[in-house]
Amino acid sequence: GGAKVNIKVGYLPITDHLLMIASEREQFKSVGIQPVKFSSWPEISEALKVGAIDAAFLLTPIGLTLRQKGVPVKVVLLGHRNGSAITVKNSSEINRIEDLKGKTIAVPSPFSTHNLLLRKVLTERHLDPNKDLKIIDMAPPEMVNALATGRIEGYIVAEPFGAQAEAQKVGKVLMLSKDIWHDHICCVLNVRESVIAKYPEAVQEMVAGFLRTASFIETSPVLAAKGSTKVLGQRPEIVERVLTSPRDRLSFQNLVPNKKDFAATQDYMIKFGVAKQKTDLAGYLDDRFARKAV
Amino acid sequence: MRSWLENYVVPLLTVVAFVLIWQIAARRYPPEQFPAPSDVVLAIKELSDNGVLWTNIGISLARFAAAYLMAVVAGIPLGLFLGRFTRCHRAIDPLIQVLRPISPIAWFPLAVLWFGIGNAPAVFIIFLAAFYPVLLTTISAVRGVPAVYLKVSTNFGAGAFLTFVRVIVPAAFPGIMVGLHIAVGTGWIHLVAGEMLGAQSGLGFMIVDARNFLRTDQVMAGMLLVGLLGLAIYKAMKTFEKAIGRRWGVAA
Amino acid sequence: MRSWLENYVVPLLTVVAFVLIWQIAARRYPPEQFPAPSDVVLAIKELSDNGVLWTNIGISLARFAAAYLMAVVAGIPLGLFLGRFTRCHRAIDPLIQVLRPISPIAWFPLAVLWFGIGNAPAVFIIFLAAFYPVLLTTISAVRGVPAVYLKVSTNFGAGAFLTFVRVIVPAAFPGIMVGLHIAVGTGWIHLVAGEMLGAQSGLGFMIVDARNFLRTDQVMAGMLLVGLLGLAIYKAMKTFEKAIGRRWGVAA
Amino acid sequence: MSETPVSKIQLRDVEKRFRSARGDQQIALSRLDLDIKAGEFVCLVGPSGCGKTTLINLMAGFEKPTSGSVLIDGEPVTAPNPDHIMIFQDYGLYPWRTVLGNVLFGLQARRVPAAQAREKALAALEMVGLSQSIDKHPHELSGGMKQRASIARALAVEPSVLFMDEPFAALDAFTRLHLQDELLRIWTEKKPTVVFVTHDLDEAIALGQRVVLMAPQPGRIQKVLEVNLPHPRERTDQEFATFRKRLFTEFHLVHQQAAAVEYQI
Amino acid sequence: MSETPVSKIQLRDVEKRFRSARGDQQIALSRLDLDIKAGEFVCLVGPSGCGKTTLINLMAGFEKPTSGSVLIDGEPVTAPNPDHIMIFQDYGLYPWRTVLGNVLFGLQARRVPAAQAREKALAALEMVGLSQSIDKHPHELSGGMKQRASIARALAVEPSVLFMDEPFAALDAFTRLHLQDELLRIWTEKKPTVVFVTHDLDEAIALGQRVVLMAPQPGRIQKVLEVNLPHPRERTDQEFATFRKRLFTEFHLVHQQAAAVEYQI
Ligand SMILES: Nc1ncnc2c1ncn2[C@@H]1O[C@H](COP(=O)(O)OP(=O)(O)OP(=O)(O)O)[C@@H](O)[C@H]1O
Ligand SMILES: Nc1ncnc2c1ncn2[C@@H]1O[C@H](COP(=O)(O)OP(=O)(O)OP(=O)(O)O)[C@@H](O)[C@H]1O
Ligand SMILES: [Mg+2]
Ligand SMILES: [Mg+2]
Repeated sequence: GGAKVNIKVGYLPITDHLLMIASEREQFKSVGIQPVKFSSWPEISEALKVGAIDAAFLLTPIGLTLRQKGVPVKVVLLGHRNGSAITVKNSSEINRIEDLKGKTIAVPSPFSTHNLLLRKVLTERHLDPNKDLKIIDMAPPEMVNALATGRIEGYIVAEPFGAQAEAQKVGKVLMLSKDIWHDHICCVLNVRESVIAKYPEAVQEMVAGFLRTASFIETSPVLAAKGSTKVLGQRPEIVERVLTSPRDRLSFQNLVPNKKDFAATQDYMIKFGVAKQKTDLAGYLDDRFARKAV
Repeated sequence: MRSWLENYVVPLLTVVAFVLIWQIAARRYPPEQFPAPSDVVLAIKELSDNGVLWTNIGISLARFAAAYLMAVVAGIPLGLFLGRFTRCHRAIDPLIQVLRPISPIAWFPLAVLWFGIGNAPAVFIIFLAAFYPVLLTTISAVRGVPAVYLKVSTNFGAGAFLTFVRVIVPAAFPGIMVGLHIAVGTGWIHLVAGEMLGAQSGLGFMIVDARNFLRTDQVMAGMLLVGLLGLAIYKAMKTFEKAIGRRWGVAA
Repeated sequence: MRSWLENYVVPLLTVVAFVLIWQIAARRYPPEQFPAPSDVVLAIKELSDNGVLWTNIGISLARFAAAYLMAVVAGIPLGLFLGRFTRCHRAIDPLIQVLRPISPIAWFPLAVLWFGIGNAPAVFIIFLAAFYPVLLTTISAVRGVPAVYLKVSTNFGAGAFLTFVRVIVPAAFPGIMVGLHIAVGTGWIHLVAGEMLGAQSGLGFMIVDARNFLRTDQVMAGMLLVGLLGLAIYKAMKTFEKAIGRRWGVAA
Repeated sequence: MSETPVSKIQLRDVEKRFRSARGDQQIALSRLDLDIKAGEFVCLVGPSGCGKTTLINLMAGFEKPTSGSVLIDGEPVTAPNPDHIMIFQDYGLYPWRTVLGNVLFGLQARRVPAAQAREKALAALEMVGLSQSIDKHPHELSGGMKQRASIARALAVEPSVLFMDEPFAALDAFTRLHLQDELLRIWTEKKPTVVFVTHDLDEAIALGQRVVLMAPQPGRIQKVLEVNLPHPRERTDQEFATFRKRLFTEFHLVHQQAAAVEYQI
Repeated sequence: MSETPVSKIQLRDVEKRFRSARGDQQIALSRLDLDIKAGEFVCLVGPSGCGKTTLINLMAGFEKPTSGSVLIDGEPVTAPNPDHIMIFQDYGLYPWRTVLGNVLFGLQARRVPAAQAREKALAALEMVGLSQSIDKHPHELSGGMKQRASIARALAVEPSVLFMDEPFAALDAFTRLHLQDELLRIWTEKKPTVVFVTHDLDEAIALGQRVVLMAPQPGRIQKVLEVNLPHPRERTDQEFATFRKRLFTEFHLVHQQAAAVEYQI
């Protein structure tokens, strides 16, 4: 093999996509990972859809929808597990999920895992997500300010936006997503089928690298947080907090894609009206790279 | 007969040709990426059947109207004032000049901070976009009032108030109209941007939402509607402007 | 002496007053929400020390220049053509009219489809914003060429080519300059929007990035720089325009 | 105090300098004296740039002299005055008002009660022959009718002085003759003091009791010609031709001076 | 074929109608005959709207007659021709070219070689007395100098006919007199056929070998006056005054008709 295969991987600067630090620390032989930072889910999914990038960390429901619309992508790896939090305003008014009744809560997108998580926990606590409170879409960067100025009473979104609110003392974590749905999947690595078909070795090496980085993060969260500045740009203390308090707030274990997790996500999508039909998971999931690398 | 052909038939043919080319070009892409006109029409129908479309159009128009009105209500008096009192204008001109080139989009974070979510920040963004053209053309319209009008007014002993209300304002009016006209354009162009800001309705939200759902056909339907409505508003404005111009003897 | 006071000292005082008010107003908010001018200055210093700032400014200016140049290179010849051949203009006018009010932001999905990510779509968005003013003012400048210029040219037996190159183009030039000037404004305003599109650099990216990190101080630093640079470009353009005007005898 | 009959308008040693854009001073009018009697019709003529507009602006109060004094009715002129109305070449009509509205403007400015104002305005419009067009807007009028409207607006406030700065210069020769006759008729009837700037020699002789010939650089009075013919004057008369010849000859002189200046530019 | 000397310009039964915006036809010129000899200086005068511009445009080829024929040198006029140059009231100078560049334009259009063109242009500018200002742009010139430049541009291509549509109307009286004299000097030297539209009676008599008086509605020729005075004419002469009187009297008639029309509006 002569030249390296260059794979453009889209991501958002959120701690969920911490695996992207692999592009900095891993030494790849046959593949070059080019990180492409986006600032919103529609933009990153459009870019993957039209082939402007080769791979992307996407929220599971978005990936499923893309696939269902015939976009030739496959999941080769999970990005992480857990990692989100319901953050509410810093007052004694809201202490339990039940207190959310009548409040306005923001989610990043109807297609987000967070939307599903919120609705799941609400239904479990016998609140009607459509009637008992107002769920609105909002760009994550605006959420902290919106919370601080009292425009919303809470939000559920990927980190570091929960931790940011905590750090600024405008919000507190009401519930971590791991307590809503233990070890839930969230962002997954979608790769275009053409890339998989043409450069399986490159994909293999990339997945292996990501998995090595995953264990590194698990074993040395403080170092990982320090090394994340270039890719994520967040303050290392915030990233560290997300990784360590508590330890499984954001987890990078068990990242081989499996049908069970996706099927459960699909069930919630149908249940909460985000999808009308199911995507064929057999065609969508491609776990051979991850299993080989593990 | 001939002008009828040139004014209606040929433009119609061009539009038809454009749609055909689009339809053919769209074949090269899957409809999720680049929908054909037929897909877009179906998307409009779907949205319209949902009832979503009409609500959103109504809301967008209302927001636009509110923002535009505010821009007019704030811009014209301030412009009249600054146009009349050149020193005040010179004093605050640097501020205006620095704030103006800042994209309304760059104001997003502050818009959320000050106005929260929903209608207010969307209206603020559109307002910002419409405000400067109104302000600046009003200033220059006032400064462009022919000196002879003011001389006549002073000569006949009209006081400052009468001169302002009865001479400067009407004399600047055609110029102000041009500004109002430009402001329609810039304001409308920022509708989509404004409605991306946590708004839960409106054409801009509809486009954002369709993007979230990866419905490119609906995105383009939204774009088309934004274009058509913008054109309609623009034409209405132009007609109004012409009527004023005729009345004022400027266009006649 | 007095005009020196009015032209420099008073405006400076206004700016100082504005900064003071801002500083005081900012006390009511935590700096993460609404940073004070001092925070913004520190943010600029931080960005500049990183070296990030200068690279981003350079990239933004280069993108802007490229997009603007393309708008000029596409808009002027097309405008000259459509201005000269009224029938062609009337034929495609409806298309222009519908496409124009569509926000460059609404073009995002198609921009990604056609141009991918990085420089090209950003340039495309800025191009779109700058293109219409150039096109439309060129058309109207050509149509506004005084009939007497053309009569003289025909009278002396000048052919179509000579008339076009030596009469219509220079006669339309001052009008076109106005369009170029407007296009600087609208193009620059869409810089931020354009650079939100998967671009990995530039002032727009810097603002978006800072937003993601909740660095409101950097966001405002970016806004301020966008404003100041926009003002600088605008002034440069104005100077150029005035020089042309003097040369042409229009402003003299 | 003095026993001699005081002039309506009195200019003594009037000088007017302008500072040009480049900063150097330019003498637009240099130490000029002129007396105009009440009810007199005086024409100012002279080549372009000789200071006619500057002079009439000084009298009307739109400009202040750099030195010297400008008195009307013995009072120094400090500002424009509704008793001294200026009529401009480009009419100065308000395009958003009808003819009647334009004429009413001057009366409204003086707070004349509405009914009375209307009466006065209609009378003035009658006088200039515009009764048929009171509801038209200026852009619906020919140039001649516009200038009539502007004259009516002035007449309505019954000024004692009318200043006219090349009022007919933009009109074609036919309309111009017509309006000259109208103006004379009105002047004979109302006897205001009229100061009339023109560069048309025939117009000056047809109208003025005195023709003040000015010369440029610096702006000054070259010659004052008394035209003691009764009004209305027959433009093709022998006597008219005599005055014409005298003025032409004078003018030729001034003209050559002016032309010499033009070529220096 | 015919033995009679053929006129330079021949109008036969010329009619020109315009369709107004409201769609009704308007007769701008009605069945008009006129013959102009080679080298003749003819002035057209008449009230506004009598069709002077329409008539000169027909001869210059800018308009086509609705019926009838317009011949120059026996050929029907179908388009503007560089041998017949029109001079406009607003000069039609190109502001982006210097005076010399403007004069060169006509020669460039005819593909005259550069060196020769420059020579001709300089000669033409010399003739109108603009040799000092060849590198100035039009906005640096006075009105009179602009019109001189435009005349030089015409002269440079040595046309056999000069059409002039109120060329001096925008100039002040002094400059106007000066340019009239210049034009006569050039005409005497070059002897082009000149058709000169004016509404200044004195100008017409000072210049024209014949004065064609037109009347409006429909546009037609009312009277043709032969002014058989030698050039240059002394404007204050007795003989001049005689022609002046005749023309004024005729005009008064036409003028009154025109005025009657104005009031009908
Ligand atoms: N506001 C001004 N600032 C500087 N110079 C001025 C100003 N107004 C007039 N001048 C100069 O004063 C001189 C007299 O000008 P003025 O307008 O009075 O001449 P005029 O006789 O009315 O000429 P015209 O016949 O062209 O109207 C000119 O040289 C002119 O350039
Ligand atoms: N292009 C046109 N379309 C319609 N009507 C026209 C057009 N050109 C001229 N006319 C009409 O033809 C008549 C003669 O016009 P023309 O311009 O020849 O008059 P003129 O004698 O040159 O007047 P002036 O002294 O005002 O220049 C007028 O009634 C005018 O309204
Ligand atoms: Mg003057
Ligand atoms: Mg004419």
